[in-house]
Amino acid sequence: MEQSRNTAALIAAVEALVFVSDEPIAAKTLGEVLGEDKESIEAALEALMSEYDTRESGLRVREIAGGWQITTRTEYHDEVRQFLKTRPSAKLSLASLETLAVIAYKQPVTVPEILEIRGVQSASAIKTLLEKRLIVTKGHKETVGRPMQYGTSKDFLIQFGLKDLTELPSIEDFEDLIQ
Amino acid sequence: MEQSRNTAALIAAVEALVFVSDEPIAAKTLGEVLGEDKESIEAALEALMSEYDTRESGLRVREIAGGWQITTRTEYHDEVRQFLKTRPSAKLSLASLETLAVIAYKQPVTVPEILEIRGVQSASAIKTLLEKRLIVTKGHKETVGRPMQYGTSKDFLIQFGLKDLTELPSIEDFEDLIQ
Amino acid sequence: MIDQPEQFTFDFYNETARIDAGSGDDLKLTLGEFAGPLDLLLFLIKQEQANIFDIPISRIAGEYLRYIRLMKEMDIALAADFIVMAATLIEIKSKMLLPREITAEDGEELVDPRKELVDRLLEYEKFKSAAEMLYERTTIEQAVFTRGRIESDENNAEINASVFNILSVFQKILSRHKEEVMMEIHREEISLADMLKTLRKRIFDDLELDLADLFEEMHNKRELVTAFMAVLEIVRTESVKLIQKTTFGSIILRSQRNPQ
Repeated sequence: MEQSRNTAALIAAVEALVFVSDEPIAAKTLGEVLGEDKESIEAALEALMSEYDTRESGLRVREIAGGWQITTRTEYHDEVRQFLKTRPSAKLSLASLETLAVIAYKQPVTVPEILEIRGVQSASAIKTLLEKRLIVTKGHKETVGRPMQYGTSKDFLIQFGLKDLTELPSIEDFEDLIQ
Repeated sequence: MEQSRNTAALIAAVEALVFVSDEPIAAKTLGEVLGEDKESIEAALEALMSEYDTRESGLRVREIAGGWQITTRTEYHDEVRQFLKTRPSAKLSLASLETLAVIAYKQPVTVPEILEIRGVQSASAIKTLLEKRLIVTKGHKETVGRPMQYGTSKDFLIQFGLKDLTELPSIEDFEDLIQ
Repeated sequence: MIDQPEQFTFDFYNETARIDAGSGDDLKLTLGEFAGPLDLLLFLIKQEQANIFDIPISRIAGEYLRYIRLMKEMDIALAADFIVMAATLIEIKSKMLLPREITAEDGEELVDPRKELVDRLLEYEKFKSAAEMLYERTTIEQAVFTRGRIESDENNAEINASVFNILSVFQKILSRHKEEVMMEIHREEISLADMLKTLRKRIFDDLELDLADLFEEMHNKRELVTAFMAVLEIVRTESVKLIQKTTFGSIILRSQRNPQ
């Protein structure tokens, strides 16, 4: 790619790519496609993000699941939902959410380890989470019986609005809430 | 919808709706969803369009086929094309996925054996999988007619994030979850 | 929308285990779908307004066993985990009754027999709170939408499948092959009234219905029983006859109404 892009053109090119990508696009990918270094790309992304914020757009640029994405701003969810006629759907049961929490914090984790924490079988919850692609298998654990290990997926990050797993509050933080 | 939207909020809401719509969205539809009259909607669309133009965005708002949509600006089509090229192409059909599953778990396996398991012809699926390099031929089976045998490729492992074939979850892993 | 990821909602407060204690033994019990023994214990501790760090084990164990008995009486399928916990509670209780021995080192504190259980409860509570946090996050995320489908989406998309998809697809082929009906975990129970309605429609539409076919379609014992009852009911109340053409032949339900 030509190197002679000015800043405005770089920001515009980044915007076009973030828009066409159907999943969050990594800064690294942007750099590769545009032939620009990491710093320029990051600067362009920051500029783009604040541009959307300052002009009070109905959209925003955000970092999620290790990439960048354009989404609607939450303020307009009523209008959007009305237009798309979507309703919030597909309930996750308490069992599924608890199981997901254990997997998110303890990954990679096996079924017996989840049982240990929850005190109850979680098989159907795990099946649901796999089907919804919120978790993925992470290979067998090299221990007796070689149980399958599970971890959270990229969809999990997207669904829960996380940049990466380090954005999860520490599990120890929840201790204070208990007593 | 509330009528008390100010101009900026109306433009932002219009932007959000144009963005989420699969098809070019008609001004009339926008008016209905937002509870605004034709003039306000058209003014908002004009404002939005010139906003995108003046800030030299990588995107633009345009009227097409009786509706409005956001697209990338033609100036950046080289970059967009470049990016789209880097992406692996085409979703696997269910038939291909099924055939791939049979090959993954039963390899090396012949076409008649796949037919036996799936209960339907898989010829075009096998062609697709070969083209996508997800499967490879594994020599002839020394049996009547010497049918060709198939197995999964290295690309298959990469695509599905497996170290080797032993990392494929076993049927037992799955059955554990069904109970 | 391009594969707008499915959005999840969760009714946090209505799905937790709830046990409404009435007067005396008159208890109403609403167990959340998969609430486990730790949930029950936490509930009892809260209900007894006990301190989790100083659980009145005798009282809590007694209550726990009472609930277990009640669940059994109400024919609620008890997970083995509940029984294991009951045994643990009884064990702790008996340990608490033993005279406290003096340890070798003077002044060193004795390990409280309840300690392990308390640790588990505290650990579990953390994850319950984490689940609630996830719930809140996903609620916020539901207000966020991604762009609609654009042209480039048609010729794109990586192979949109995971290893699990492969396995799951394979599993389905196998079960299709064996003509096994995979039992769904959350199948809705069909009521006798619904079953009767379906049955009536089918008989009066098709005039005949092979009972073996009907029963074949049932997914579990309960549905089978419901179907059977529906058949008896419809034979009793409607102009429908049970016919068996040959000994050991299939049994046919036949409408006696004149076809229109």
